[in-house]
Amino acid sequence: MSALFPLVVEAAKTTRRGKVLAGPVDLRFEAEGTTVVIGPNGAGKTSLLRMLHGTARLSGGRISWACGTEEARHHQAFVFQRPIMLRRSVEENLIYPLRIRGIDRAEAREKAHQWAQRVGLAGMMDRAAPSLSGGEQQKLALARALITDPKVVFLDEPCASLDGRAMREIEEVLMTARTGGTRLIMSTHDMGQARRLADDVIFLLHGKVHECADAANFFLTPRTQQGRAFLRGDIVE
Amino acid sequence: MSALFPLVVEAAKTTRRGKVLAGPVDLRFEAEGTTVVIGPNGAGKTSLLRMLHGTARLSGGRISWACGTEEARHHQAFVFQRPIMLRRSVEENLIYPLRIRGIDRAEAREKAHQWAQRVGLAGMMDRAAPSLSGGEQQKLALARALITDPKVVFLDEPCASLDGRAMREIEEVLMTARTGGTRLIMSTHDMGQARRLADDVIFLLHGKVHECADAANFFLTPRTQQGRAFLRGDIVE
Amino acid sequence: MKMAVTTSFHNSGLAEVLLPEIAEDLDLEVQLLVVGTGQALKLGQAGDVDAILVHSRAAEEAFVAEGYGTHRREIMYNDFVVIGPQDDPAGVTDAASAADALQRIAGAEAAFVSRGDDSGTHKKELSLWSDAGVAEDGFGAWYNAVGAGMGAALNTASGMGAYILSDRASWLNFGNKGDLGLLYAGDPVLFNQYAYLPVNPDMHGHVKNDLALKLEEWLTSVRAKELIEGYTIGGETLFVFNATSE
Amino acid sequence: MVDLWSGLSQAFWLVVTLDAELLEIALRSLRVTLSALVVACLIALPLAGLLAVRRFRLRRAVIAMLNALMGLPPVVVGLVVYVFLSRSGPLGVLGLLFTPTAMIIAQVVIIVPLIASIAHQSLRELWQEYHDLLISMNVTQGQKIRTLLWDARRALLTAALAGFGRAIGEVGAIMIVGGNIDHATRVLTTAIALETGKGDFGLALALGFVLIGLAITVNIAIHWLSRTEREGNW
Amino acid sequence: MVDLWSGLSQAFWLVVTLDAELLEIALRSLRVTLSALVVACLIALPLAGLLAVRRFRLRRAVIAMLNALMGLPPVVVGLVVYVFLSRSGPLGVLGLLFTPTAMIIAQVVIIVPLIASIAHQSLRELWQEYHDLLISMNVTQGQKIRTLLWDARRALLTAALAGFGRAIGEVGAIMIVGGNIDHATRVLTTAIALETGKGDFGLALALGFVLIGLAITVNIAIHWLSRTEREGNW
Ligand SMILES: Nc1ncnc2c1ncn2[C@@H]1O[C@H](COP(=O)(O)OP(=O)(O)OP(=O)(O)O)[C@@H](O)[C@H]1O
Ligand SMILES: Nc1ncnc2c1ncn2[C@@H]1O[C@H](COP(=O)(O)OP(=O)(O)OP(=O)(O)O)[C@@H](O)[C@H]1O
Ligand SMILES: [Mg+2]
Ligand SMILES: [Mg+2]
Repeated sequence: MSALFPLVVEAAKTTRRGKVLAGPVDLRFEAEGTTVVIGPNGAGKTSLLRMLHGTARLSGGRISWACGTEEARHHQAFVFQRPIMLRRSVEENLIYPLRIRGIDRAEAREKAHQWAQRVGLAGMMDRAAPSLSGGEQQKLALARALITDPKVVFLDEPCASLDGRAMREIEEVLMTARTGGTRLIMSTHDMGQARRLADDVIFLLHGKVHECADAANFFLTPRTQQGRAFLRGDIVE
Repeated sequence: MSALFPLVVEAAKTTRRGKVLAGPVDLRFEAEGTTVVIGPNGAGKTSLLRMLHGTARLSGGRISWACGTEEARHHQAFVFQRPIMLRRSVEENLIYPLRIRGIDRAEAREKAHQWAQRVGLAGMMDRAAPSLSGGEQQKLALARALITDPKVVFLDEPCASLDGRAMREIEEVLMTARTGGTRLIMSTHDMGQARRLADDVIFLLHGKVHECADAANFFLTPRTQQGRAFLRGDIVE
Repeated sequence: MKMAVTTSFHNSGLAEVLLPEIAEDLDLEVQLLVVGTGQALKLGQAGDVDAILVHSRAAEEAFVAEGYGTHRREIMYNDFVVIGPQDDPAGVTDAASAADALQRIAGAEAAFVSRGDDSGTHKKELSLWSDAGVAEDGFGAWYNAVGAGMGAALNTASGMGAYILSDRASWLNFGNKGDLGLLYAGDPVLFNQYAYLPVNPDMHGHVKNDLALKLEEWLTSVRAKELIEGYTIGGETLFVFNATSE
Repeated sequence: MVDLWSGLSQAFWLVVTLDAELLEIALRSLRVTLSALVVACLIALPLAGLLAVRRFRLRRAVIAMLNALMGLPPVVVGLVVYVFLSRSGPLGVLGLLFTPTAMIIAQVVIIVPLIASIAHQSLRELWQEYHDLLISMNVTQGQKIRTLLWDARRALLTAALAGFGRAIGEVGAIMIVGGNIDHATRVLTTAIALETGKGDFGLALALGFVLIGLAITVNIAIHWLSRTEREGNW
Repeated sequence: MVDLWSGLSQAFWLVVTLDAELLEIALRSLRVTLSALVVACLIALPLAGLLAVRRFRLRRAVIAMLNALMGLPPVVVGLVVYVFLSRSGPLGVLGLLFTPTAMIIAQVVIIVPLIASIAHQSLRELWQEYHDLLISMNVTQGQKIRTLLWDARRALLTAALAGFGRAIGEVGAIMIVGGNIDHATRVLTTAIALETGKGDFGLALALGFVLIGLAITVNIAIHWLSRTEREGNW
């Protein structure tokens, strides 16, 4: 396997019916670390992540992975802001991405059980996924994304409806993955979480990258006035 | 109009395919204030709120409003954990509950514009609601719930995907409503928010009311060991 | 007024000649319901039409006897012909009579298509078989009762390369797609009498009996005789007018 | 194959010369079918909405029944309608037999279950999405149904078009109750059956192609109309 | 009305005495229709999946066309199939004309557009839900289609049942290509048409009621079977 990184984004943008959802952005991602995307509601966080991942059509610019798009797509996963549940049991949901990759059923079930344990869904393997509670669905979506050992994981507010303990546990899972070499790119509204996890920060505003900095620096001394206002929870213009 | 409160809940429970989702619970709600329901994922917060509201079928016990169920249902609103958008424009979504109540279109549009302003959606009246960003959908759902001036509003994690400023603004809107006499019953995973808004707290565990206390008391000195563990973000058994 | 006619009459194309003339002479719009003989009688019984024009003597007489029709008036006849594949494996061309022709077909077990729909033609065919001494249960796999109208049955026969009994008009109108040929005709038992039956106004007060009688008068008139006997397809006369003036 | 080419060329000439008789029966076909479609939709769509929204004891049975009735054999429908409308039947006095009205009635009976079944299918999906919201808003049954019908209108189009297709191509029932009377109740399908009966496959096919062309035109027109008012991606 | 009662009582007696001839044609009806249904589903369901999943230039045109073809007049289908299968037609050597196989072919042609249209309708809804997830998982087209078909299987049932209904009640096409030959290609609907032509409305209705009974039985059986494996509320 050749290296995916660096991921180079040049003037990429995505539009919908003429409206720019995100971009144009120029970015460069290296192989290691966790990037946290922050910004007010409607800033374009979801759109940016989807564009990087390839589920939103690029309407300008270029996104190039070191190894070519096709191979890169194989090693990515995405956790959506609103969990998408297959209309199947929890177990079938976990197994699905493995089966797609041709892993046999026994091995897939084995792995599914491990992951269910890890995110705290062990007792609900036979439940219909769409009937899970909000938080449970988020955990399931996360486990389903990580189960294939992707090299890059995009997470769109993965802990929005998790309780304190679940959030801590999931953060640990993410930290472990990161240590294991998985590149994380996530958005969140929880500045505490951003501080805990981020290696670097992208601050989005009106679809554009307003500030892109080392996490330590950004949280201590945001360069722009808008960055400071956002961290204070003030009006961002 | 006769008074809705007190709302008396006696041994009420709701089940699904034999599994108890919440209950049996005994509770009493008075006319004023904000009750915050907290508890780990899957504790039954959503189920409890839905049961009180009447969208989850009662499979035992009684829920009695002072004025009778039919009238009470008219004065309630619910903000779902996962916003449900009508497949219409933002404006049509806001107008809908008013039109249902027989208010004429001109007046309804007037009100819709006021509320869009208040939650920060003024520029998107003609957008298709299902295409809004996660946070925008939550704001819309909230405005749509409050637009009919309900006497009681149930809110299921209404600020889960809101940015810092939006959360502050929405909390202000809720505070105003509360001051105006609207009874709020909400669930949240954000203990900061719970502290800011709650007059009293219901701590749920495994579908049952584990602790029900005055907010100030609960956050300072939870009576039970599980309450303390939950606030610390520890394992709750 | 509404008149139920059999498919074979309508398929002959004669209706298209007569109806405009009727409209002109009598200022009468005749609406044709093209159905099977059985269904035509049924419509008459129910009073849904004012008159019927069919060709199945026994059924007609029963219809009058039961009081559904006021009377039965013979108008004209045409004849049935035996159609079959040009190469004629059963040798029907040389048959001495209709019965003989059928016997040859049965003997050769050559494929035969029957209307099988209880229509006038079908009833005629069955009676011919019994004249020929071939019992109905003697039919083997070569006998195909198709339960369809004349044109469709001819098509089936053409598709299967089978023999079939047809009225001459339908056969001529069919225009022989495929390699069928007219192999036998002329036996007087093959004559096919059409009769006109007005529906009884005593049974159904709303039927337009007056119009039905007016039409009957026209159908039996000299004018009708000219038109009917003047109607040809490919130079062949199809119908012989044989109405007796009362 | 000869028939096919002859059919195509005859169809072509019939259409380009705007054959008067063809025009008459084609228009009658359209009129009868569109009337039947309107009536059927007025019955079937609210029924589908009711079935989606309301839980009553026999609900599943009614749905299974509707599904089964999609298979109502047209000839049987024709016979039953005939029996009712016939002079000797209970509605005989209305004198509707062998009129376009009778044909409309038969078509309505045939397509109501079809439209209701397919519509119910789409409404059920939408109802699962809206369920909690509408219940929570304390909306009346009628309002629920209207909301569902309105928001699912594009999906309901498929249901209506399926009904239209079934009705315009149907022959068994309208032959019996209409009688295929020239200049009165002859429509495209009965004319086709008549020509087929005569064995004139070429003309029958020509009429058939005209009929198919008509159906396609109506479909494309409706698709096009419904696209112009398209806004979101639902 | 007399016909109606006579039909009902004849139907009753035919069924309780297990009339041999009735049994024969009823079984043939079922066999032909079920075969056609299986073949049609094998064609229509993947097609519907493809239309839901794949964006290609003519997609909307194909969908409009499928909708229009729901209205394919059976008689025309019958004629076209006849022309192809007839001795002088391109497939004449196969000798399929006037056999049950020919009837199956005609029915398949008639119900494929119907099943595909209705199935596409449900799959489109599901695809909107799954779209992002499946694209994100980098799933192949084939896997997408299989996932959709599997997870929408209950909704697809309506599509299949609509097809079954249309096929079992259809008469125009199979009359032409099957020929309604006794003991070979006579099925319930053609028998009904025959009895109607004979004017024996009572027997025709009796057969019709048997046919409706059959359709209802199949529907209820399928509903019941599909309910036993029911788990969630989708
Ligand atoms: N239809 C159902 N069938 C079976 N179990 C269900 C169903 N719906 C919910 N549950 C279960 O009931 C429990 C309570 O669910 P509920 O949605 O009330 O939790 P919650 O406290 O709101 O959780 P969260 O914080 O994750 O939203 C959960 O364990 C959930 O999996
Ligand atoms: N299909 C669409 N058509 C038009 N506008 C859209 C569409 N989808 C999203 N948008 C708009 O694009 C902007 C960016 O949306 P996006 O979902 O990326 O925001 P976000 O930063 O993720 O917000 P949130 O924090 O609320 O999730 C929003 O204003 C949204 O309303
Ligand atoms: Mg977002
Ligand atoms: Mg919840």
